[in-house]
Amino acid sequence: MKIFAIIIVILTGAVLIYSTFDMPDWGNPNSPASVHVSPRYIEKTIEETATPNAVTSVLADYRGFDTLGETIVIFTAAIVCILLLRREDDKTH
Amino acid sequence: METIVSPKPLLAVLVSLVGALLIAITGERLRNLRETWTILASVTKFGIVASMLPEILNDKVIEYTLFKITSHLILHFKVDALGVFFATTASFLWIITSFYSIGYMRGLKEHAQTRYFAYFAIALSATVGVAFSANMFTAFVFYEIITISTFPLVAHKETKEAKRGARKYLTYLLGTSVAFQLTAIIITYNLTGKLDFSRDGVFETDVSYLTVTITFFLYIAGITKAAIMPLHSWLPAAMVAPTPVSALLHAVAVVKAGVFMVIRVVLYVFGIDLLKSFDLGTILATIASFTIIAASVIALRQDNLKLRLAYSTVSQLSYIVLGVALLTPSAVIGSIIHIVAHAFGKITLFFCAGSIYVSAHKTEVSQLDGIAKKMPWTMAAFTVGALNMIGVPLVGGFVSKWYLLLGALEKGSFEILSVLLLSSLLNAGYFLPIIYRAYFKKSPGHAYEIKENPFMAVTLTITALISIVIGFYPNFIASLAKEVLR
Amino acid sequence: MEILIGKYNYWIYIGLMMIGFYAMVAKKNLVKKVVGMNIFQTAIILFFISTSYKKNATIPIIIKSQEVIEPIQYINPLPHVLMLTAIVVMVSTFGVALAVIVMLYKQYKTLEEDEIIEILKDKK
Amino acid sequence: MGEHSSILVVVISLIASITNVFIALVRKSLCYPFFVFILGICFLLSMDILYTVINFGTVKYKLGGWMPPWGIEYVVDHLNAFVIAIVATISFVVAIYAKESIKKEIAKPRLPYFYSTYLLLVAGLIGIVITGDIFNLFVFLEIASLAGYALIAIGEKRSVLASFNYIIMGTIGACFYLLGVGYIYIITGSLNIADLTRLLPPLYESKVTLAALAFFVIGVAIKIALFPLHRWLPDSYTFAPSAVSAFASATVTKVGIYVLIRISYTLFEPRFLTEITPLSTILVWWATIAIFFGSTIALGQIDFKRTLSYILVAEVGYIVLGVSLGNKEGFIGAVLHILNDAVMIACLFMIAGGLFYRIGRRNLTDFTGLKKYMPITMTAFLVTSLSMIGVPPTAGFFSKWYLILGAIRAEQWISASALIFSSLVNAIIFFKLLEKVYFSKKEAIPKYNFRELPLSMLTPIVLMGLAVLVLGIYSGKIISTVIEFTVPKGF
Amino acid sequence: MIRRTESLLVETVCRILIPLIQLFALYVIVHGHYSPGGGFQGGCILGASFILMVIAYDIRWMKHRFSEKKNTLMVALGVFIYSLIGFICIFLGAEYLNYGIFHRILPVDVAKARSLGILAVETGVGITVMAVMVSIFLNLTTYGKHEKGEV
Repeated sequence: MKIFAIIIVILTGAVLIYSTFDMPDWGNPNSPASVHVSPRYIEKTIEETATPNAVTSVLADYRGFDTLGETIVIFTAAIVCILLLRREDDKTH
Repeated sequence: METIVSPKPLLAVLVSLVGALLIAITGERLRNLRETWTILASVTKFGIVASMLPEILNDKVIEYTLFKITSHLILHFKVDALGVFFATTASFLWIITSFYSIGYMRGLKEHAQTRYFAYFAIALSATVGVAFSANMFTAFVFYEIITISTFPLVAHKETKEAKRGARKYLTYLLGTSVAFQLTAIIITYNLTGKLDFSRDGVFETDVSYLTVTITFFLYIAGITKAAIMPLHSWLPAAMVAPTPVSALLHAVAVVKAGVFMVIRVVLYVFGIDLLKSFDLGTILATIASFTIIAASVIALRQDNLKLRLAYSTVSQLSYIVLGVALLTPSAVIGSIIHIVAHAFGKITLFFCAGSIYVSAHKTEVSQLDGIAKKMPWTMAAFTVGALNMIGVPLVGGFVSKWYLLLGALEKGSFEILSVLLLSSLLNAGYFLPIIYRAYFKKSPGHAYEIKENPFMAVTLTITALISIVIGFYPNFIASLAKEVLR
Repeated sequence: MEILIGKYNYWIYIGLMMIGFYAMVAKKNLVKKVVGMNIFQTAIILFFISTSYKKNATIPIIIKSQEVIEPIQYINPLPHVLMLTAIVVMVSTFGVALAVIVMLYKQYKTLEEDEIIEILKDKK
Repeated sequence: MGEHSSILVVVISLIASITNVFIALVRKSLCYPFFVFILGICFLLSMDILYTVINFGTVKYKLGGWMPPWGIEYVVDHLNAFVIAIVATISFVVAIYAKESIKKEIAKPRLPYFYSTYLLLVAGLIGIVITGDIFNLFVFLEIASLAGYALIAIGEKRSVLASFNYIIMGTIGACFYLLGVGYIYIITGSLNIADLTRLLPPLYESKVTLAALAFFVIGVAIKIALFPLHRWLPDSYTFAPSAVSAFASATVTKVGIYVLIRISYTLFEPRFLTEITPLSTILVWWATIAIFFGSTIALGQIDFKRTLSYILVAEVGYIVLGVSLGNKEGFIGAVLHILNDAVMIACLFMIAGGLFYRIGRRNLTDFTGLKKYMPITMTAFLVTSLSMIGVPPTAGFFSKWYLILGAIRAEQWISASALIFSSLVNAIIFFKLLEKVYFSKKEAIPKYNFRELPLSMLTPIVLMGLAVLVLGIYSGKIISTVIEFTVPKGF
Repeated sequence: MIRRTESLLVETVCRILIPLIQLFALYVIVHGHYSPGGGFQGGCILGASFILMVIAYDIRWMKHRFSEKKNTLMVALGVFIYSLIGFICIFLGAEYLNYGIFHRILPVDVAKARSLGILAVETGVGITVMAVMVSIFLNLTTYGKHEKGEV
């Protein structure tokens, strides 16, 4: 089992390292991620959402639905914990 | 060759389905009413089928498209000479068999009679469906329905060996049809883009030898209902079923549906020319002749009457396959006639076996000493049937054998000729002893009184008479058979 | 060599991820598995965050006063947003996993996977 | 509401699961009617979406009014609409079924939370299918997964361990998916699928793209339990509450396969899978192995639900095979099979649940002589089993027909034989059962109450049984109206 | 496991700390527009303050200030606010979660409307996160019976 795990892990690591060679360097301001979508958030956040904190404006407005989703996720977690663990008076389980 | 569009074929299929429904609803309490439904359905069915004969005889084709499921998978009926030929036989014999089985079931006070009659009706409607289907898909659908609807009939007794037999039956029929036949159909569609039966095959001439051979033998292996060796052993196993079932289904409907499909495949999917050019007929013929001989030899050694009949069925079916495999006109005609001739002969024999079982509770050949005095009608009919099988002149079997021999001569193959003759001898070898025992051995005294069941005596006499009639007036059937090749 | 330097963030996250992944697959103790799960997810978060960095840029809170805003000056906010979500997801998964572990402990009175399997074998 | 229905179908079930908690605080008895009512609305909305897509083509919805790729966008084409319809329908039907069966399996005070979680699962699945943004997909994937873990964990005793394994496996899968998203993001800077379709082709040679694809496929393969990664599935679906296993088994894997299709044929172009990477070939073989093993293992089981689970593993193999064959027939077969398999598996699991509801066991031997006690259920069972075997004219035949046809077109003879092999295995399994049901008598045991199921459990089963027949007859129509348009270009 | 510590020092310190923590949490939530922070961060801190209550005193003490029913209510309430705002946008005739439309009903321009929308949403998130933290903590530490937790 252990050896099997090690093999899997090494395989994954190999893929990761292999793929890393084509990645942009760290902090490279011209990496695709920095030039394609994100500049708009920085440039327009004040005039479009009157919110200097770009993270907040993206979080709650540009990608607001993601945030709704993640709130739902944590809501799910709570519901699940209640569903699985909470025992007020029921003696079953 | 003009085509008439009319829902008659659909009706012919539906009528017995409706019958089955009514039977199921009526149930055990009103058994007379239930039996009435069976009779009614069978008669109506025969009426509808027969009413199509005239059109077919003066060279028309009846078509009806039931449902277009996808662009190429279409439930489509098409009645041509071959189809109506088979359908008439089956539906006519159903009438007789229904009377017979009423006698049988009541005589033995069998359980679950409602289920029995209902599934019987379904099986028949599927058989006619096979006869009338216009493309591989429709044929396949009904082929599967036959398999599944006869399963309860084979397992009817619900005893252990009944279940074992039924399981074997299902494994062979369903397994091969899904594994081989379906594959073959799909390959055919993949190569040709169509599934319809057409007079001279659907394949282009430029297909490779290998593909055609593989497909052809996938078909042959897939149509296990034809009981070609080595895939025959479901048929003896199915003999655990009540005798009427063995009589109609395993001598006429099911197995004939199998050989019918073989004929369809040979004549209407591949076409004579293609098979001739690739000389696949000979291989099939060899297999068939092997089956004929081997099955007869096995039959010699069976003591159980029904098993002996079953093996004889196996060999007789291969006559039909052989006839088609020869690919010469009169051979094909011979095999088509043999469908009818064998049907009447074999059903008579099974009826006799059943009637002996009901009245005298005897199943083994060795117990039949002197039974003829007790059951004169039955044994007379049995004799006729046996002669039919052997192919003695003036009985139906002779006509078909005659044409088969002609075909063999046309082909100019001495081997086939000898096979036919040898097998006739073998048939004589395993039928005549029974008759001899029945008539000339003196019977051990019986504690109980043996008397024939009137229902059965009448029916089996009728079938015996008909097979004699065929022997006397072969022209009608021969002309119908010639229609097929026209 | 400059590959090692220039991409060192990737090497770190790969290392972390391998550790977590190994713990998830190989460890027999359920809690250790879950902790491995956390390390695994943390590695991914580290990866995302590190991609958002731009040399000598500041956090994406725009100074109102400046009239022309240069994207070069501010780091990329999107990965931060995504990772806020991912963190919450991670926390929730952690919570659910712990809840299940608690149930397991109530049933089997142990947290060692193989012991639990033993108990199940005995039941059969 | 028309132009909003694509968002409403997701949000309504979310809101409902929240409102359910409020209602639970007021009156617990109101929760169930509300729950079913909401799922009914979701069903109608999904039908509306399907109708809109069929008549007016692809529907786009900009959330928050932001242009993609800056905002999140919903894109509904024929494929989503089809899968959404399936998920919504199955969830609705199973919800009706759940009323009685769940009462026996879960303590009463937990019921409201069960309904909430169920709604969350539905919302998550639909959210996965409907979104056009790969990160948003991940978020909803997690919603669905968490709900799924919980619903499985409240089953029988063994289910908790199963659920834990599911959590570990599922999280690995989700993390791999997220990693794939990260890789795609770091080389393109975008998360919107339509945008990525435009951006990716120049990057096909990049190592990062390959790695991303690999992570996507592995992650999804875990979620859909493709053979060697199927370990979590059988235990989970065997010990989960009957309603849950009916719903989850029918939809979760299918949605996973939808994601696979999206990634391989929308995010990337077909040529990327066939020419640049050998992925489609790999998947074909992988799926073939899955079919062989799934069917073989299914033969050896004694627990009916476990048998079904392994059959499900094989069926997943079918669909993946059809998807990756790379020709029109195979793809049509796969998409058609998504529908048929969902219906059949749901029906069978509901029947298993019915058996469990009546006699507290569900081994294959417990089927003995049931035709006397549960005639209607067993008729539905008969129809569904025939469909599983692939007997025409039931639904199962037609998808199998297209799949085999596709395999032969692609000259993958081994895959074709695998398909046939597994339908033979199904034949063996189900005819054994049918023989038990119809041809052997049960010595009546007084302490069990063999009776026909209550109406609220019977109706869904019968509905599904009918659906198997109707879908079979109309599969041609379904193909020509919907599935034809889901076939990716380049086929 | 959560028994009252009975330690005067701890209790007094917590008495003083908890209000400050909660105040800071609210600050983090509302000031998310202008500085690092927002719903999650604030919510976590707020939740932490309640958890501190439980640790310093015990569950009964905490529950009597913040009952479980309220807590469950709040778990749902936060998400409800969030999604409700989305619905209001639909009713006002815009897409889901398009806060810009609020300028119709509020005396502000689109950008400010969006800013306000963000604030409302963040509040909702904060409430939910806080309640969820507490609920998960209680259920996990006490095996679901919210009292002196024995297995």
